[in-house]
Order: sequence, then C-alpha cells, then structure tokens
Amino acid sequence: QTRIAVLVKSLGNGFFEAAARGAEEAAEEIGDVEIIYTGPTEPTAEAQIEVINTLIAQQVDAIAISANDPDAVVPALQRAMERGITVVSWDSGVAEAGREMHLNPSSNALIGDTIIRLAADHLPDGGQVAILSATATATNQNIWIEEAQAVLPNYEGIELVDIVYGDDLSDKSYREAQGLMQSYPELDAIIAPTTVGIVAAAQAVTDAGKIGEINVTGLALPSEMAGHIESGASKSFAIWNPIDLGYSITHIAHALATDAATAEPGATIGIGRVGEVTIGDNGEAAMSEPFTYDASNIDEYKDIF
Amino acid sequence: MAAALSATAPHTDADAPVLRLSGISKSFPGVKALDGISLELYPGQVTALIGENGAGKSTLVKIMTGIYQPDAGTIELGGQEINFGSAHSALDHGITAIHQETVLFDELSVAENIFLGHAPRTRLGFVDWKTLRAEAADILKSMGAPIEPSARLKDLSIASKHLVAVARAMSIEAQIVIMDEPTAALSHKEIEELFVLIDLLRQDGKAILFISHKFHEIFRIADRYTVFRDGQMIGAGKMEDTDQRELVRMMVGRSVDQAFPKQDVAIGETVLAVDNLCHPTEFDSISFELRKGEILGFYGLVGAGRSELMQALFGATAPSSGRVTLNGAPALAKSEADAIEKGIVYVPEERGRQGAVIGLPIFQNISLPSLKKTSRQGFLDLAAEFALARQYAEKLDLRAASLSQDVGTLSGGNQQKVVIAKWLATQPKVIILDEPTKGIDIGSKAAVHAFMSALAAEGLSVIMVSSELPEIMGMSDRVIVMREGLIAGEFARDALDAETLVRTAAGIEDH
Amino acid sequence: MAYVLKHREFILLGAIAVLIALITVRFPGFIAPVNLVRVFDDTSILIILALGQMVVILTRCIDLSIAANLALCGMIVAMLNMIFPDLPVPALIAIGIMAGAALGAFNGILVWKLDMPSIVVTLGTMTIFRGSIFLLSSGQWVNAHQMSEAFKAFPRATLIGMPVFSWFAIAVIAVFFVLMTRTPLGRALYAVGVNPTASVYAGIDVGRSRFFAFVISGMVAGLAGYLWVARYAVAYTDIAGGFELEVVAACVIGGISIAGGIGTVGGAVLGALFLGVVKNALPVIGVSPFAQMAISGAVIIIAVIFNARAERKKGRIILRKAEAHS
Amino acid sequence: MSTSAPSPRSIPDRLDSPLLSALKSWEFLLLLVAVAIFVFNSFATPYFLSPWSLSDATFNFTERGIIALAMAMVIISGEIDLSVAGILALASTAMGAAAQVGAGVPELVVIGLGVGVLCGMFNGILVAGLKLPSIVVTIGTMSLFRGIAYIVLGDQAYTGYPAGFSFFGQGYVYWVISFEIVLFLIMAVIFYVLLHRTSFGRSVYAIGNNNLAARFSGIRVQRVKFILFMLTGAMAGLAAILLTSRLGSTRPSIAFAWELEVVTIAVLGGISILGGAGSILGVVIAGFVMGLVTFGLGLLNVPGIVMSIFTGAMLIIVIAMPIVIGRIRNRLARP
Ligand SMILES: Nc1ncnc2c1ncn2[C@@H]1O[C@H](COP(=O)(O)OP(=O)(O)OP(=O)(O)O)[C@@H](O)[C@H]1O
Ligand SMILES: Nc1ncnc2c1ncn2[C@@H]1O[C@H](COP(=O)(O)OP(=O)(O)OP(=O)(O)O)[C@@H](O)[C@H]1O
Ligand SMILES: [Mg+2]
Ligand SMILES: [Mg+2]
Repeated sequence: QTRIAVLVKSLGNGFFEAAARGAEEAAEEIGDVEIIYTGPTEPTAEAQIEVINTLIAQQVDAIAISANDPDAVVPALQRAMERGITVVSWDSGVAEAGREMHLNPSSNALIGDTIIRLAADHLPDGGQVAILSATATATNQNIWIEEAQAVLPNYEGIELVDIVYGDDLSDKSYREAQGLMQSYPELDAIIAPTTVGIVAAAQAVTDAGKIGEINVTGLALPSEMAGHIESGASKSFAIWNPIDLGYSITHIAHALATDAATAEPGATIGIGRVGEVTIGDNGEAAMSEPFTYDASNIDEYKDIF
Repeated sequence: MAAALSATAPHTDADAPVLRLSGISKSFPGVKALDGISLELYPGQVTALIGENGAGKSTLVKIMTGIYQPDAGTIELGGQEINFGSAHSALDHGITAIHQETVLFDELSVAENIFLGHAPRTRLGFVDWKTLRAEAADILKSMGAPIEPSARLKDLSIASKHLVAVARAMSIEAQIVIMDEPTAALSHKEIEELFVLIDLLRQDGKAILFISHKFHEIFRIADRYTVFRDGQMIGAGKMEDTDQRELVRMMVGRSVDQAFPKQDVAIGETVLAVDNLCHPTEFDSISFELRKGEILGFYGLVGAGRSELMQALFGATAPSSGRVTLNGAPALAKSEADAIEKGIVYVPEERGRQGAVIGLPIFQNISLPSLKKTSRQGFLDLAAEFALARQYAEKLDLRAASLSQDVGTLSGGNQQKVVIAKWLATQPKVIILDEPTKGIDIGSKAAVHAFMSALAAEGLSVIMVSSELPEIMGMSDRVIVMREGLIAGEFARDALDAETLVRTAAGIEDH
Repeated sequence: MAYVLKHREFILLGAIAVLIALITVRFPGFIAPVNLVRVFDDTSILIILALGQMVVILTRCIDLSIAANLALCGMIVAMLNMIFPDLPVPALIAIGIMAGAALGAFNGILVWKLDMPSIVVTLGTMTIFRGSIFLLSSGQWVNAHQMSEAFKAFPRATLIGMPVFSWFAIAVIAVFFVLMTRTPLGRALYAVGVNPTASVYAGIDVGRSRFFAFVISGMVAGLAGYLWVARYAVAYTDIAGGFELEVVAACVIGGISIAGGIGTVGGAVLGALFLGVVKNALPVIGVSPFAQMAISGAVIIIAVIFNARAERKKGRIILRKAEAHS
Repeated sequence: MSTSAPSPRSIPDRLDSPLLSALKSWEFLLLLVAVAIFVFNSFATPYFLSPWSLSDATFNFTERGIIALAMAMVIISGEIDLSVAGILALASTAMGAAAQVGAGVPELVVIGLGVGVLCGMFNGILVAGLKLPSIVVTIGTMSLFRGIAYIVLGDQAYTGYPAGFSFFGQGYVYWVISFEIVLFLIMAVIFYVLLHRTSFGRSVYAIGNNNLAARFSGIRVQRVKFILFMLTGAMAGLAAILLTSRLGSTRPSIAFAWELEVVTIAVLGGISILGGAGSILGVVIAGFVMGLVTFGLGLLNVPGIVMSIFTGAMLIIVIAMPIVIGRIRNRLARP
C-alpha cells in the first residue's frame, strides 16, 4: 500500500477540501493508495512543520504539500526526503531544495495574465484597477501579482493604481476594499487573487451601491462567488479546478514514490484523465489553464466546489 | 458629653435575647476556628466579645453576617431558627456589621458606599439616584458627620471613611449591629464620637455586638460580655458582675501582668538625627534626635503624618529636603534596601499589606530582608535561613506548628511576631515600630512590650508610633506629638500627661 | 474646563477630533459626513464587543474567548439560515444572542463555581470554541449564495441616514449605559471590581456577578456574530481571528482599568472609535500596509501611559500649606 | 492561638517529609498525566515508540518551552509578557538582515540575543520604570515589535543564512538527541537554580505574593521586574535563534500567536497566573506534556484545529481538577 499525505495550508478551506476529494478520486483509480488529508491549526510554517514531523514519524510514502512558507518548511522536508519520503509540492510551492517537483495549478505567467485579462475584458476603454491580495507574505499571490504587473503593458489603458493586503481576513479585506473605493473614486475594477479577499471586496462593492461601477474579479471558487455573480458585483472570475489539482498531484506523488517516474527536468508524468505534465528546468510543472466562470456557467459548478 | 449619654443609657434588662447562637462550629483546613460556641444578644444592650487573637471572633461575625456558613449549630432570630445562605440574606434579616478590615469601595461615591447592595429603586427596578443621595445625606447629617455624599470615597480621610462604614450600618434597618474592632484604626477623639453613636443605637433598642482588645473601652460601653478562647466559649455575663482581672483570666487562661514593663535603661549618645525634613504634601520641618537605648514615642491622631514620616526615614517615601544622619554619617535612605543596609528598619503598620508575605512560609518571611546574610554569592542556604528564623521565632515566643507553615495560617498576633522578627533579624541600629500592637490581644501585646523594652536595654534605639495613649505613656522615654504633618510638641517621660497629649494632638488651645 | 480636563472621555474625544483633522489634511474626503457614518458603521462591531469586554474587565476578569464566541455564534446562525432559510431574521438574532449567552455562561460557571482565573478559562475556551466551529461546519464555508436575502439585507437597510448595522451599535450603547448606571447589577459589577472583599460584605455575590458579566459579554458576542456574518456574507472557522486583542486594546485606550472597577461606557465606545478611525484612515492616507501593525502597537502603548498618568492618585494632602497651593 | 504547640521552644522546620510533599505536589500530578499520555500514544499508534519519533516530538515544544521558563518567572512575579512572539519575530528579522550583509554565526547569535534583550528592556522600562500594567503594555509591544519586523521585511523573506547556522535548530548532539532539547534541558537547570536556589528567585516569589511587603523588606522590586523582562526578552531572542535556524528563513509572521502557547505551557506547569506560586519542574513537565499530546494526536492525523480543542480542554481540566478534588475531599472530611 502506498500512503500519500496531502498536506494543506490549513483545514477548513473549500479549495483544499475540493482538492482532497480529487486526491481520493485518484487514490481509488490507482488502487491500494491511502490518502492522509491533513493540515495545521494556524496557517503558519511552524505549525505545518509539526505536521510534517508526524508524517515523517508515520513513515508515509509521499508528502504532497501546499506550503504556508516556501523557505521555512525546507529543512523539515529535506529531512523527510532523507528518510526516503517522496516530497512534492502543489498550489503554493516549496523552494527547490525542499521538494522533488512542484505542480503549479497553471503557469504563473498564465495566471498573472488571466487576472488582468478578467478585468480588462470588461474595460474596453481602459480604466483603473487595484489589487487586493491576501497576506503580504503569501508566495503564490506575490508571484501572480508580479506576473500581472509584467503583462500590464499589453493591456492598453489599464492602469494598476494600488496593491493592498487584506490578510485573508474578512473584515480587513472589506475595509481595504472600502479604502480603495474612497482613495480612487474613478476605480473600475478590484482584482483579488484570493478567495477571502474577493468575497469581501464583492460585498464591500455591493454595500457601497457600486455594482456596475466597479467590477470585482480575481480567483475564487464558484461556490463562494455564486451570489456575487448573480448580483452582478462580479462579472467573471477564474480558477483552476481544485479537484483536478488534488487528483493530479496524487498521481504524480504515486508515480514518484513507486519509482514509476523520476523527477528530473524534461520528464513527463501521466496524470490520468487530466493528461500529462512535463517537468521544467526549475523542477516545476503546470497543470492546465485557469477556467473562467461567469453568469453563464456558474450554476453548473457552484455546488461542486 | 459621651460620658453623660452613657450614664443615662437605659439598662432595662430585656429578658429575651433577639439573637441566639448555639452550638456553632466552623473549621478551616487545619484549624477548628469555632467549636460549639453559643452567644446571645439582647435588644438595647451592648455585648462585648473578647478573646485573644485567633480566638474566633471575626469568624463568628462572618457567620452571623452570612459570609461563612457554619459547619454545625443553629441561629435563632426572635425565637425563630434561620439560615443564612449569603451575606444578602443576613442583611434582609436586619443584621449589619462593621467588619474588622476596611470594606468599602474607594472608587465609588460616599452615597453609593452607604447604599451599595440595598439601593432604593424606582418602580421599574432601576437605581433611584435621587432618593439614594437624599437618604445618604440624611443619615450623615443625623450622625453629625460633615461628609459630602457625592464625594469619592478615596478622597476622604481614614476617619471619615470609618464614619461612612458606620453610616452604612445605620442605613440598613437593622436590629443587630456588629462592630468588629471598630476602634483599632481610630484616634482617641474619634473613638469618643463613635461611642456617642453607639449610645444612640442602644437607645434605639438595637442589639449591639462590640469586639475590642481594649479593656477600658469595653468597661466604658458594654452591658454584657462573652469570652472566647481557642474557638470555645469560656464565659458570659453582665459587666457589672465582673472585673478586668477575671476577664483576662478567662481570656488567656492565666493572669497577665498588665503593667508596662518599661525597664530603666541608660540613655546613650545621639544615634539618629533628623534635621528639617520636608515633604511637599505630607510633612514639613521635622527635626528630632534619637539616642542609644531610647524609646521615642510618636503620638498623634490617625492621619497626622507619622507613618509617612517614618516611611521617609525608611526610604519608602522621598522627602523633598532635609538631612538625616546616623551616628554622624549621612543616612537619608534612597530605598528600603538602602535603609536596611544602613541599619534603619521599619515595622509597618499594615501587617497584611506591607508586613507579611502571606503566601510564603514563616522561615522565608523572617529571612527575606536578611537574604544577603543568609545566602552565599546569591545562592540560598536553607539551613542558615532555618537557623536565623528559629533564633528569632524563639526569642519572640512564636506559636507555630512548623517553620515551613505559611504565615497566612497564623493568627494576627503571631503574624505580627513574624513581622517584627523579620526586621529584627537584620540586626538594625534603629527600629521603627508603627502601631506595633494594633489589633493584638492582651497576652501578645505584653510580650511585644516586654520585647521592645529588652531591645532598648540591648542598646537599640526604638521609635514607636502609636495612637494608643496608655501605650505611649507607658513605654516611651520621650514623646513627640504630630499634628497635620508638623511636630506639635515634645514631652519628656516625667512630663507626660494624658490630657496635654490629647490636646496637643487635636490642636485644642489652652485658654 | 477643569471638569473637561478631569474626564478622560473628553480628552479622548479631543484626540479623536485631532486625529480626524490630521487625516483630513491628507485626505479631505475623510471628514465628509457620509464617510464618518461609514467609519462608525465599520466600527460598530468593535464598539459592541468592547462594551461586552468592558463589563468583564470591570469585574477584574478578562474574556479572551470573545472573538471565538462571535465566530461560533456566527457559524451557528449562518448554518441555521442555510438549512432553514425561512427562519425570520429576528429569531436568528435571538438564537445568536442565546448561543452567545450560553457560551459566556460556560466561562462564567468555571470562574464562579470553580474560582478559576478567567484568563486561564478563556484561553482554554477560546481554542475550544474555534475547534467547535470546525467540527460543526466540517470545515466548510457558508457562502453568500447560501444565505437568504433577508439575512444579508437586514443590517444594511438604512434608517434615518444610517445603516441598521449602526443602529444596532447605538442601541447596544444605550442598553449598556442604562445597565451600568441605572441598574443594581451594573453597580454591583463596578463594586466587585473596586473591592471584591467589600462586595461580599455588602451582600453582593462576587462570583455570580462575574458570571453575569461573562453572560453579558457572551450575549454581545452572539449578536456581533450575526452582524459579522451578515455583513461580510460569509462564515468560516477563522472569522474574527485575533480580534479579542483588538477588543481589549479598545478598552485600554478607552480608559478601562485592567485592574478592574474603573471605566465607563463612554470610554469604551470612544476607545473603539479611536481604533476604528485609525484603522480606516491608514489605507486612505497611504500609510504602507506593513506599518499598520506597528502603529496600532504604538497607539496602545501611548494610551496606556496616558491613562496611567490620569489614574495615578493625587494622594491625600496633610499639610495645610500644600493644600492651600493645590 | 490555633495551634496548641506545647512548648514554643521546639518549632520544627517542616511537618511533612520531603517525599510526602513531593507526592502531593502539582508536579507529580502532571508527571502522571505525562506518563498516561505516553502510554496512550504507545498503544494508539505503532509509530510513536521509535527514537526518531520521540526526538521529533521534542521539537514541538523546545523553543516555546525555553521562553516558558522565563515566562514562568515573570508570571510568578505577578506580571505577564505577551510580547514574546513579537520579540522573536523582531530578533529573527534582525538576524536575517545581518545575514544578508554577511554576518557570521557568532555575530548572528549575538544579534539575536541582543535584540531580545533590548526588547525586554523596553518592556522593562514601561512596566518597572513607569509602573504600567504589563498585560496591556505587552499587548502593545507585541504589535509594535512584530510591526517593526513587517516594516523592515514587508512581503519579503530573509533566507541565505550561513551554513553553520543551521546547527542550532537542526543539529544533533548525539544520535537522536537534538541540540534544541539539550539546550532546553540546560536552560531548565539554569532557571531551576535561579528560581529555587538563589535569593533572586526568592525575591521573585516574595514580589508575586506581596509586592509591597517585598519592597518594605528591602527587595528592589522594580529592578527585579526589569531583570525579569530582560531575561524573558533574552529567552525570546534565544528561541529566535533556534527557530530561525530550524526554518532556515525569516518572515515577519514567524512564531505568530506563540505568546498564548507559551503562557499555556507555563500555566499548565502549575504557575499561578495570579502570581506567587509555581515551579520550574512543573513547566518542564508541561512542555513535555504539550509535545506528547500534539505529536501523538498528529500521529493519529487528528486535524490541527481539533487538536486545539484537546489542548484547550486539557488546560481547563488540568487546572480545574485539583480544585474539584479539593472540594470533594473537603466535603468527605466533613461529616
Ligand atoms: N479564611 C480562613 N482560612 C483559614 N483559617 C482561617 C480563616 N479565617 C480565620 N482562620 C483561622 O481561624 C482562627 C480564628 O480567626 P479569627 O479571625 O476569627 O480570630 P479573631 O478572634 O477575630 O482574632 P483577632 O483578634 O486577631 O482579629 C485563626 O486561627 C485563624 O487563623
Ligand atoms: N484617607 C485615607 N485613605 C486611605 N488610607 C489612608 C487614609 N488616611 C490615612 N491612610 C493610611 O493610614 C496610614 C496613616 O498615615 P499617616 O502617615 O497619614 O498618619 P499616621 O499619623 O501615621 O497615622 P497612624 O496613626 O494610622 O499611623 C497610612 O498608611 C495611610 O496610607
Ligand atoms: Mg478578628
Ligand atoms: Mg500610621
């Protein structure tokens, strides 16, 4: 039996719950795989390391981690690898030294481009946009924002006026969104590449009576945004399929743990119904493109994840 | 005036007691505080409850006011057996008390202090502030107390606070008024005023329980007595059928030499000289000298500034100007630690707050100011601590089960002995005792006095702050009287006269 | 003037006015009435919780579980709304308050009957309440579209120019004002904090008064729970995480003495408003988001220093001479 | 007189034998709890009883435990320091900044401890110097210290610590015995001696029991408190070195919310939150209890948030148990 630990940033997050479902699906498909879905109390590196230590002690065969901090977990994961455990990261990555490979839900450049495009699609004449991120230390958010800034020149007339941090707290995100609307009366869109942030921003826009004036977009789960799509506070948003992500990383972890594949640049690993991924030079692979949700398809997905 | 009232007090012997306690027992972990005692209170009469420290008097008060529940026994009020579940139900039954500790609310107004827990209410159940203030003002006026009902309690003098406590007791439509050592913190003059009030209550037909360690007060005010010893009732009766010697024998179980054992000691050269010591708000222009082997008494009304002055000598309060020399060398202490090092120690007035560290064992309390001596390079030496503690515990005739017992489990008198022992153990040159026998029973008191005298004989210089006239007159070689932060007079032992001292302290001019 | 200077509330009010003036220099829109209403609206929950916390602190206790209580009650009403969308909102609010009271009572019972230090009790229940949310919701969120329209709309409806949300805060302030100054319970809560021993002697049951303080703080946490989830239209395990310290900070700034017995409803409200103004101003005047934490820390320290100086006793004055001078 | 000692001349030093009082103590109770958890873990999961597992379990508490030793003394003195995690973050940030400009291992250690001491002194000045209530002061400095770390680092992280630096948090002294656990035990011994065997420690108890009486007994109360806060700062700095080394990186969110966990260990260890009572031995055992509980539950893959229900309940139950037992015993003793 192969035991694969799916270690997430923190429990109680719809995204990860969905990913865990995907992992179970893959486990059933492969057969003789046990999924240990776990995560710490607080979304901190220290707490995650405590969990890593117990996974090492349980001698699991593979750890698939979405990390709270790309660097801080490295020593603990190295120790896991030393003890013969296959370590892969997904969603929120780990620095190269701490894992065999990383599965991006999509390519970072693609995501960065997507979040700007989501806003730009509804601003044919250009306009002001602002980004509401999670904590200032969230790795993947920061990378996407960087990529988004890089592609900005491709979108004529789109001006990024500010980046604020809602710390993934509802009240702070809400207040930051209010602050943005105040500071930039001409604001046309708020881009929040984080689920807590996008929900809070949509609510703030609704409460300010600015539906139609300000479009809230970014990355979120359909279940969380269904209400705001309906109200029009958000015209569209994107996300990759978390079920597929959990599904894929389980396939990859299994393949690496059973030595059916090796994690080296250029290697290709099959990921069941999703297809296959190819590992790049930096040990990273991308799963697929983000998928855009809007009023036309939201009802189909809102009860799934 | 008080004397006149007391003479006319009705001595109608009401035949039935209003309150009858019987077979009351109460234990604390390790202590049987009360053991099947009984007590009767009669309307229109003052019953004195006497007994040594730890005899169980305050415990009984707490049972009568519903704060403690007795382990056994019955309480009958007006012939009916009652049961107090809480302090509130005792209030409802018309029992009120002035407790031994000050139990008021500093941050609240005088009016509220008087009515807290039984405030008048409006029809909607809200606090009726208007009535409350008016009634408070009425009560204070009827007592002749010049206190503003809206004043904050913390701004009052200690004596006024005490009057508020009395007003509180009066505000409750009480049949029974209990006073647990009400005079311990009061000066001569205020005690007289209190006695006037007690007489008024007596005339009103209230039953009064009066607890005090001072026999002259008991003989002044009480109609009956009850004596406790070690949690048991030893005797009860009418005051006119007994005398002091008999009461003391019942209390202590032996007779005690009441005379003040001041030995004659040769007074040596000046040890401590205080020159024009000033403080911005508490005292001013204080100059005096203290000699070797001398007991210098400081008399005054409560709040005269004696404690503040002594604490300044001890480094606990910073004076604004002035000089202090000890054996000729500058000795104005910068801190308590500094004073102890120099050889000036202060045995504070508030035993529980400033003196004893209740939660620590006896030996650790005694060694606390001497830790430098009993430790080596900062490391403790328990054997040395025990030895030091035993030496002074025995010297002071301390009664304790072991030296590792927490001080909190000792009776008041024994706590005081620990407190004195801890500062004596530092082997000071000057010892300042602030109200050393406040709230101490007659047996322990004699021991403290004898000990003080012995200290002086050993060549120690003693300053004794006391508000008790007999003590001041009996023990001092010389007396300084303070009033409102100033020295109001100085008297040699052979020139001591009670009336002059009281007049000087109160600022009453001779005509 | 002397009266004004003597009362902390006026000084705090002045500080808030100065603060608003300074912000207005940088960002003129801040002083617009509509914005001030918004700031008040945003601070409502903090005000409500600060009042609950104040009652507990007055009795020499502390309620560290207040935010976890809020989150649990919020989850309870959100889930009820999700499962029974037809339950009327007032009923849900009542349920929220009762659930909060029950959780507060749990704290209170431990403090009352077992004499446990409140900081230990609420440190424990804080994590227990949080964990319970996770168990209750199996870690799932309750999202906007799962809540009924009425549920979300009720606190947002405007009444005389202000959202019902703000009116809740005003109503709670009024209730607390009456409670603390006009009812025997309110006075007992003060008395317990000023001098517990004396309270026992005055026939006040100290433990029971503390119990009620915790029940009251639980009730406002329950109410705030509904307001929170309705306002942000989402409920999950971590909502209001770390908010308990902000609530304590509001009380401290408002001059509620951590040693008990001192503090007023006005103080707590102004303390919360002060924090609310600061928090709302920082994003609009362009202070780096990274500096916010340090600034709020500094504000708390300054407030503590300030309050301590105001509280320090003048001391009795014995000397006639000195008395004449003062 | 409550006691009827026949002759006052013979007051014994103690009544109970040392063994008897040890058996009656909190520490013994806690030790039983620890053993019970150990036995439970051994049966509940096959992975627990391995040297490496046990060694890993210690990492769950060593850093917090080291801070808890100093926190215990602060709490015994009647104060509290909620800023320890903030200090840790700031010290770690300072070390990170120094490492960027090429500081070596010894310099980093000095900087970590030094920043800790400075922060502790800042608390000390506010609490001991200005006589402010420590609970609110340190709620303020908690945000202030971590806030400075945020200003310095923002969304960045410091990595790239010198090679040898990893030893503190990841190194092993011998076989499975980590440097951290050895350091923790050494610190425990030092704090044991400091609190229970020196006059400084005695002053701490006296102050916690009765501040005023301690002052009147010639104890320099404010100085002792100042030193205690400084000491706690130093331990937070030491923990910063260990944690930074273990993580190999610094972010301003490092050790977030640890203050409450540190207080939990101290309180679980029998330190009276009201001051004046408690022992270092209790804190050490409490550290192990916390480590065993969290690691054991982790091995059973209990979700972290559910685990926190256990620790919260354990805190309340362990503190309530002696109270309830005492009540029952009293009730039984009284007929
Ligand atoms: N709460 C308590 N816990 C334990 N022991 C107590 C408690 N209260 C009183 N005692 C003990 O009960 C005994 C009786 O104490 P109590 O206070 O009633 O004496 P008292 O007669 O009022 O003495 P004093 O004249 O010193 O005021 C003493 O031995 C005392 O130590
Ligand atoms: N109004 C008051 N409120 C509280 N405490 C008071 C008040 N007045 C006096 N005290 C306390 O009583 C003690 C008396 O202080 P002070 O130095 O003014 O007078 P004193 O002459 O020493 O009186 P005493 O006879 O009580 O020793 C001090 O410890 C002081 O703190
Ligand atoms: Mg007594
Ligand atoms: Mg005095």
